[in-house]
Amino acid sequence: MARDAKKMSAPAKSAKAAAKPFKALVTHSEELPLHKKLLLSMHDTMVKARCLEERLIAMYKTGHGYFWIGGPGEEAFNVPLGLLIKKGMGPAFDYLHFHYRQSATLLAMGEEPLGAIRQMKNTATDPYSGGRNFAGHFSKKEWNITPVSSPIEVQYAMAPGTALVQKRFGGDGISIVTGGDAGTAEGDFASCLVWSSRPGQELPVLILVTNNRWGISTPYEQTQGVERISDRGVAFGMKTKTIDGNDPISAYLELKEAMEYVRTERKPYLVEARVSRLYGHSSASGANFATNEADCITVFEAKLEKAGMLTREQAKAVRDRYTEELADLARAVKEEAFPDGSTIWDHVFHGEPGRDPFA
Amino acid sequence: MARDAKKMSAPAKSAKAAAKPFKALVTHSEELPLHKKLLLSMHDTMVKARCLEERLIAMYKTGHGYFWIGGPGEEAFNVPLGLLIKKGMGPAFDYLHFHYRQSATLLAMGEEPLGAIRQMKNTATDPYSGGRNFAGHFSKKEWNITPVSSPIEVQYAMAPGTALVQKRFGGDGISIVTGGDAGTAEGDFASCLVWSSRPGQELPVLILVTNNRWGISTPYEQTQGVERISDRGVAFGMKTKTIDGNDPISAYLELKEAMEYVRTERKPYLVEARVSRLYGHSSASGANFATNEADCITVFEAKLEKAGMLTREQAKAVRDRYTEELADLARAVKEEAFPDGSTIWDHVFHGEPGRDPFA
Amino acid sequence: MANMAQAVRMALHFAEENLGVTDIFGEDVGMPLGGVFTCTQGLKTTWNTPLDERGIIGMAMGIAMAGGKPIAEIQFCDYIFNTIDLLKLAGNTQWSSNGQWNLPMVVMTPVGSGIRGSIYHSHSIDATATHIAGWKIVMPSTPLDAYGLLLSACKETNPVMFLIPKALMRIRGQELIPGEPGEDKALSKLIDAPLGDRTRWAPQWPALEDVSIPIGKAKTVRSGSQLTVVSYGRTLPLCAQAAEVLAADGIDAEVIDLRSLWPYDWEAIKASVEKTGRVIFVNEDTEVTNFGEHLVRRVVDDLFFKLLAPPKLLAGKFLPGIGLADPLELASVPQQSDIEKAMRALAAVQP
Amino acid sequence: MANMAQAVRMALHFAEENLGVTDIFGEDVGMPLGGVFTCTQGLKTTWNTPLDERGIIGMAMGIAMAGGKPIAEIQFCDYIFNTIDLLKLAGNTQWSSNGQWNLPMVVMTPVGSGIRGSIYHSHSIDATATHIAGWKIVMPSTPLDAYGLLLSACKETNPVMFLIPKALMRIRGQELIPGEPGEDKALSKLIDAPLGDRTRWAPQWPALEDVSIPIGKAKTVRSGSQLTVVSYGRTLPLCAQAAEVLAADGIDAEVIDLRSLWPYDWEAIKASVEKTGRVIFVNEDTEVTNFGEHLVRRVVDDLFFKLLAPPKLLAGKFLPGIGLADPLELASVPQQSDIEKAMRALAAVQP
Ligand SMILES: Cc1ncc(C[n+]2csc(CCOP(=O)(O)OP(=O)(O)O)c2C)c(N)n1
Ligand SMILES: Cc1ncc(C[n+]2csc(CCOP(=O)(O)OP(=O)(O)O)c2C)c(N)n1
Ligand SMILES: [Mg+2]
Ligand SMILES: [Mg+2]
Repeated sequence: MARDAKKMSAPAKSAKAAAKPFKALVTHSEELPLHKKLLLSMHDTMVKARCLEERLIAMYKTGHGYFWIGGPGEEAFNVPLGLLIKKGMGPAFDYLHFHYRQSATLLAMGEEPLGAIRQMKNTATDPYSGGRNFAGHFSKKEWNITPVSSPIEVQYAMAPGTALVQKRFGGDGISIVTGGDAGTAEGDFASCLVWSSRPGQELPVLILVTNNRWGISTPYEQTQGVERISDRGVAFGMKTKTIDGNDPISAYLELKEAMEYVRTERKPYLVEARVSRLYGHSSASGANFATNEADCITVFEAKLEKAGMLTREQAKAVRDRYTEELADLARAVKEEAFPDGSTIWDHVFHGEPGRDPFA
Repeated sequence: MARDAKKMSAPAKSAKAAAKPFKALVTHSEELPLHKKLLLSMHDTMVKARCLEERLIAMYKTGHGYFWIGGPGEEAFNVPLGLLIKKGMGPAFDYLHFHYRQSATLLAMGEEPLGAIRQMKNTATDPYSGGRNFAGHFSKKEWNITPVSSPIEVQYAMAPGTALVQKRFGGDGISIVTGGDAGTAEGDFASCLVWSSRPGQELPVLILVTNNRWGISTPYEQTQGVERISDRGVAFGMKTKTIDGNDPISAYLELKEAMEYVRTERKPYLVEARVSRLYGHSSASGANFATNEADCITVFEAKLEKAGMLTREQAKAVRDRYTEELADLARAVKEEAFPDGSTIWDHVFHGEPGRDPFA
Repeated sequence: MANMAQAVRMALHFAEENLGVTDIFGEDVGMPLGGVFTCTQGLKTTWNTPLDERGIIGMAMGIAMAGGKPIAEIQFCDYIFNTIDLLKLAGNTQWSSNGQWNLPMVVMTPVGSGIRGSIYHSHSIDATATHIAGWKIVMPSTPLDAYGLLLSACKETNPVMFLIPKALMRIRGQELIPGEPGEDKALSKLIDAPLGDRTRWAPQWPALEDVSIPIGKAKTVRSGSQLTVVSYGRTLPLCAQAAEVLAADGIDAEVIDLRSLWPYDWEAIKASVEKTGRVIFVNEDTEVTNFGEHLVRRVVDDLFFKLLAPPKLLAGKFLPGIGLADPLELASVPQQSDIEKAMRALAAVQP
Repeated sequence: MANMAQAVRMALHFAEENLGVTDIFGEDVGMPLGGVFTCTQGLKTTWNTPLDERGIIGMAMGIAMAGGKPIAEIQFCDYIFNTIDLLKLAGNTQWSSNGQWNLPMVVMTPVGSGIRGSIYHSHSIDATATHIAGWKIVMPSTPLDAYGLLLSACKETNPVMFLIPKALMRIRGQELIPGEPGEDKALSKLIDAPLGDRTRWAPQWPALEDVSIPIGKAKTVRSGSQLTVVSYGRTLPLCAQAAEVLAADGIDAEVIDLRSLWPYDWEAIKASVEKTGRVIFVNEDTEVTNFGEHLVRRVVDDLFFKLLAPPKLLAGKFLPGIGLADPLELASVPQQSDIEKAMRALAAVQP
C-alpha cells in the first residue's frame, strides 16, 4: 500500500530518547494470508540465516576471522526480499545493490552458506572476494549481485545506472538497493531519489532502507529529524511506504506490492522497513545478543504455532539441524588455505595478467 | 506563510517542455502593502543592481574582464533579502553563504558597487579576492559574507556550522544560504536539510533556493522530478514555502516572515523563490538579454506607476543616473593595476609571510 | 584540420556507431548545448544529467555493471573532487570482487589552466588520478591523439579517464584525422552546431576510420641527443616550442609526449634518458606529491648511474589555487619561458 | 604509560580546557561510545553527527568561520575521499578571500593498515593530503608526539590534519606525558570509560601540561652515520627496529621520524643525508604519486652530487586495495623484513 493509503503511527520523537526496540506497526489477522508452504519455507530460511550469522559470530569469537558484520535480526525482511527477487544475470533480471546485512536474502535466493563461511575465514576459496573482503561483502555476477562495498550509501548512487539499462532493455527486471537508516544522511541517498525520478525518465529502482534506528552507537533520534524515512521520497513524486520489517508476512506482502509496481510501471518506489539489530553493529561492538530488541524469529514462531502450522519441537529441530550443519561447514573450512601473497596482483585490470608494474 | 497555508499552482510538468519564463504566482492587491519610501528605495536599489550587472557585462564584452556571472533578473528577491539582513561581524549578526548571483543583495546591504567592478577587472584593488576570483565571487568578513566559491552547493554544507555557533551564542543572528535550482541535485543540499533539523538541535538557517528553472543550458524539468523544491524540506519537519521572487513586495513580506521565524524560533526554514534569469547563465552563454523571461523591474515599475508612486520619467532618470555613475566607475578602474605575480604566495597560511617553500 | 573539441566529437560519434558506446552524459552534455566546450554536439546517445557529479559517476558505474558502455563527462575536472571515493571504488571493483565485475567506463573531463579560468576552472588532476589504482589515464595534446586515444578508451574493458587539456581545446591539429575533409571550414560546416535555433540541425559526419592509439605508448615529438623533456597536455606544445628555441642555441633536446599517464611508456623514457643522461618532467599540477615526482623517482631507481645531471621536475607552484589576473596565472603554472630556462639550466649542469 | 588513544583523549581534554576547542564531533564520537577507538571518551564538547562526512567537514568549516574551534573526526580515513573538494576549499579559503577568512579547524582521522582492516579500513591518505595546499599535516608515531602535536594543531589558526596510525593506537608509549600517572593501570582507571553502563561515569583527568611539539619539526629517533631512513606513522617503529637489527651487522642507520608532513623538516633530512649520502623514505601509501616521491625529488634537486647511492622509496604496492587475508596485507604494505632488506640493499650500493 502506498503511503497515503496506510498511515502508521510513528514512534515518539525525542532528542534524548535512546533508540527503542521496534514495535510491530501493523497487527495481522491470525488467519495468515499466505500459504503454509511459503510460511514454513520462510521460517526455515530465516532460521538458517540466523544460524549462519551465529556461526560467523562464533568463528570471530574463536579467532577464525578478523571481523564480523551481518544481518541477524533482519531475516523477516531479508528472506521475503530474496524470495521475490528475479534471479539471473543481465538486465532481464534484477540488479542487487546490497549492503552488508543481506546474508538472509542470499540464502532465500538459494545460495549455499558455505561461501559466507569462507569469506568470514578469508580463505582463497571465498567465492565473493577470494579472501580479500570482510564477511557479508557478497558479490556474485551470475545473480547480478554487485559487490558489497564498505563505504556507506555509495550503492544508492549506482542503482539508477543499472536501472537505466533495464528500462531501455524492457522486460521486468528492476534494480534493488538496500542500506541502513543512518546512511540516509549521506548525499548519495538523495542522489538516488533525484536520479530515479527524472520526469519522463523515471527508473525502475526499488529503494529500500532498513531502519534499525542505529548507526553503530548513535541512536537515529539524535541525528536525524525525519520521522518516516520513506517521506523523503514524497517531494520527488514517488511512491513511498514504511513497513514492518520484523514480520515476514507483512514484509512479503508489502515488498510484493512495491516490486510489482516497479516491475510494471518502471518507476521507483521507496520502502522503509523497521527492523531489529540483534547482535549489535558488528564484532567491533562485541556482537552480543541484544535482549531489548524484538526477535522476528521468536515472534514468527509464536504466530506459526498459534496458527497450528509449526510446533515448538519442530522449530527447535530446524534450528538444531542448521546449527549443526553450519558448525560442520565451519569445521571443514578451517583447513582451507589463505590466498597466496603473490595473488595481490590478480584482477587489477580486466583482461590482463596481474603483475607488479615495478618488478 | 507556511506551505500548507498557501498552495500555489505549480507550472505544468513535462519532460520535454523547455524551461518556461516564470509567471507570477500571486497577485497582490493594488493597494501596496508596504510604505512608499521602502518601495521606492527597493526600486532604486534594484535598478542600481541591474545597471551594475549591465556594466559588468559591457566590461566583459569590451575585453575588460575574462568572465562574467551575476544576478540580473533576481533583483526583486535579492534586494529585499539584503534589506532584511542583520549586518555585522560575528555570531550576533547574520552569516551569509551566498552563491554568484547576489550583487543586488550586497548593494541593498549598503555595499558600494566599485568593488564588484574591480573584481570584474581583476585588479589588485578588488576588495573581495584581490584579483584572484571571478566576478560575483564576493567575500567580506566585516559583514559575515563568507567567500563565494564556484563549486555549486558546498555553501549548503557549511551554513549549519555557522548556525550552530549562533544557536549557542544566543541573540537573533541567523545563517542564510543561497543557491540555484539545479544545484539542489547535489547531495550537499540534502546535507543542509539533515544537519539543520536534528531533533532538539534545530539550527537557525534560512535555506534559500532561487529557482530560475535552468542549470546553464539544461531546463529544470529535464532533470528533476521535484515540483516544488521547498517540498524537499517537509520530510525533515521544517517550515517550507515557495514564493514569487519576481515581485519585491511579495518577496519582502515572505522573507520577513520566514526570517522572523528563524530568528526567534532558532529553527530552519526552506524558501524557494521563483525568479528570472535575464542575461543567460553567464558570459559563457553570451550574456545577452532574454526576451522570454519576466523582467521584475519592468513589472515593478508598472505597479509603482499604477499606484501613483513613480512616473516613467522618474524611473528613467534613476536608470540613467546609475548607468552613468557605473560607467564612470568602470572608466576609473580601467587604469588600476593587476596584482603582481609575486603576490601568489600571500595568504597561503594565516599568520605567516607568504613564500615559495622551494625557493 | 579538426581542433580537439571536434576530434573528441568525431571519436564519440565513431564510438557510438562502431564501439558500442551507449550513453554519453553529463551536465549540459546533451543538446541544445552539446557540452560547454561543444565536444558532444550532435551525437546520438547524449543526455543532460542532474547537477550532481556523484550521481554522474555512480550512473556510469551502474551502466557499466549492466552491460552498457558509458562515457560520463565531468564538466570541469575542478568539480570531480567530491567523487574521489567513487573513482577509487570504480578502480577497485574488479579487484575487490576477485575478478567478477569489471567496469568498462570512460570518464572524460577538461583539465588544466590556460583559459583564464581562475580558481575553479584551472585545476589539474593528473596527480590525483595517477594515485588511483585500477584506472587507465590518458591525456592527449593533439586532436589526432585525442581521437585515437578516445577510441582506445572506448574499447577498454577497464575504467579509463580521458583528460582534455582545455587550453588546447580550440587549437587546430597539424595532422588530418583519417576521414575528415582537408579544408578548414568544411569540417565546421559538417559537424559544428549553428548559433541560434538548433532544433532542426543535424550533423553530417564524415566517414571516419578506426585509427586508435594504444594506451601506454608515448610519442617522440622531437628527437634530440642532449636532454630529454617528458610532458603531456597543455605544457607539451610549450616544451616542443622551447626545444626549437634552444636548438637555435645548439641545445638538442628530445621531447616526449607521454599521452598515457597510466600505464605509461617507461621503455620510451628509459631509452631516451639512457641516450641523453639528462631529463626534465614538465606538467602543471601542483608540485608536491606530483606525478612527475613519481617519474623522477623511477628514473632515479632505474637509471641513477647513467645520469649526467639530477632529473628535474617543472610543475605548478604549490598554491591553493590559480588566480584570475594574468600575472597570477602566469606565475603559478609553467610557461614557455619557464620551460626554456629550466631546460637551459639542465643542459648546463656539469657532472 | 598512555597509549595513543589515551594520549589523544588527554590532549583533547587539555585543548577543551585551555585552548578554546569548542566542538569535537563525528560519527560515534560522543558518548556512550566516545569514538570507535575510544579517543573521545569522557570529553566535554563531543557530539555525535549524522552519518555524512561531507556534512562533517562542512560543519567544521562553518564553525571555524563563526569563531569556534572545531575538531572534526572522520571515523576512518577510508571515508574521507568524498570530501576532497571540501578539504581543498578549506585549504584555499584564506587564499581565495585574499586573507580575509582563515579557518582554524582540525580534522582528525585514523589512517593506515595493520589491524587486518581489509579494503576499507586500511587506507592511507598521506599522498592525497600532502597534495592539498593550505593545510598543515601531522602524523605522530608515539603517544607523547600525538599529545604534543595535537596541542599544536589546536593552537593553529590554519586547517590541520591530524592523522593517527591505527596500528599504533593501542601501543603504550615509552615516555610519560607530563601529568599522567606513572603506573600503567592508574591512567586507565582515571580516564577509560568502563564497559557496560556509562551514564554515570565521569573521567578524572590528570593535571596535564602544555608540552606542544611544533609543527614542522622532525625527530631523530636513532643517530647513525651510514644511511638515513625517513618515515612516519606505522612504519616508523618498524624502521627503528630494523635499524637495531642492522646495527648488529655493522650497518649504522640514522632514523628520522618526520612527524609533520607539511610543512616538513627539510633541514633535518638535508643534514642527515649530507652526512650519510644514502637515504630511504618509507611509508605505506601506494607508491605511485606518493609523498615519499616528493621527498626523493627534493633530495635529488638539492643534494644530487652528495649522494653515494640513489635515494629510495619503500611504500605500499600500487594496488586498488589491501586484502583481508594475512598474506595479502603482508605482501601489500612494507613490513619490518621489507624495510631491513631495502636498507641492506641501500647500504650495499657502491658509488
Ligand atoms: C562512508 C562511510 N562512513 C562511515 C562508515 C563507518 N560505518 C560503518 S557502518 C556505520 C553505521 C551505519 O548505520 P546504518 O546506515 O543505519 O546501517 P546499519 O549498520 O544500522 O544497518 C558506519 C558509520 C562507513 N562504512 N562508510
Ligand atoms: C560542483 C559544480 N559542478 C558544476 C559546476 C558548473 N556550473 C556552474 S553554474 C552551473 C549551473 C547552476 O545552476 P543552478 O544551481 O540552477 O544555479 P543558476 O546558475 O541557475 O542560478 C553549473 C553546472 C559548478 N560550478 N560546480
Ligand atoms: Mg541503522
Ligand atoms: Mg538555475
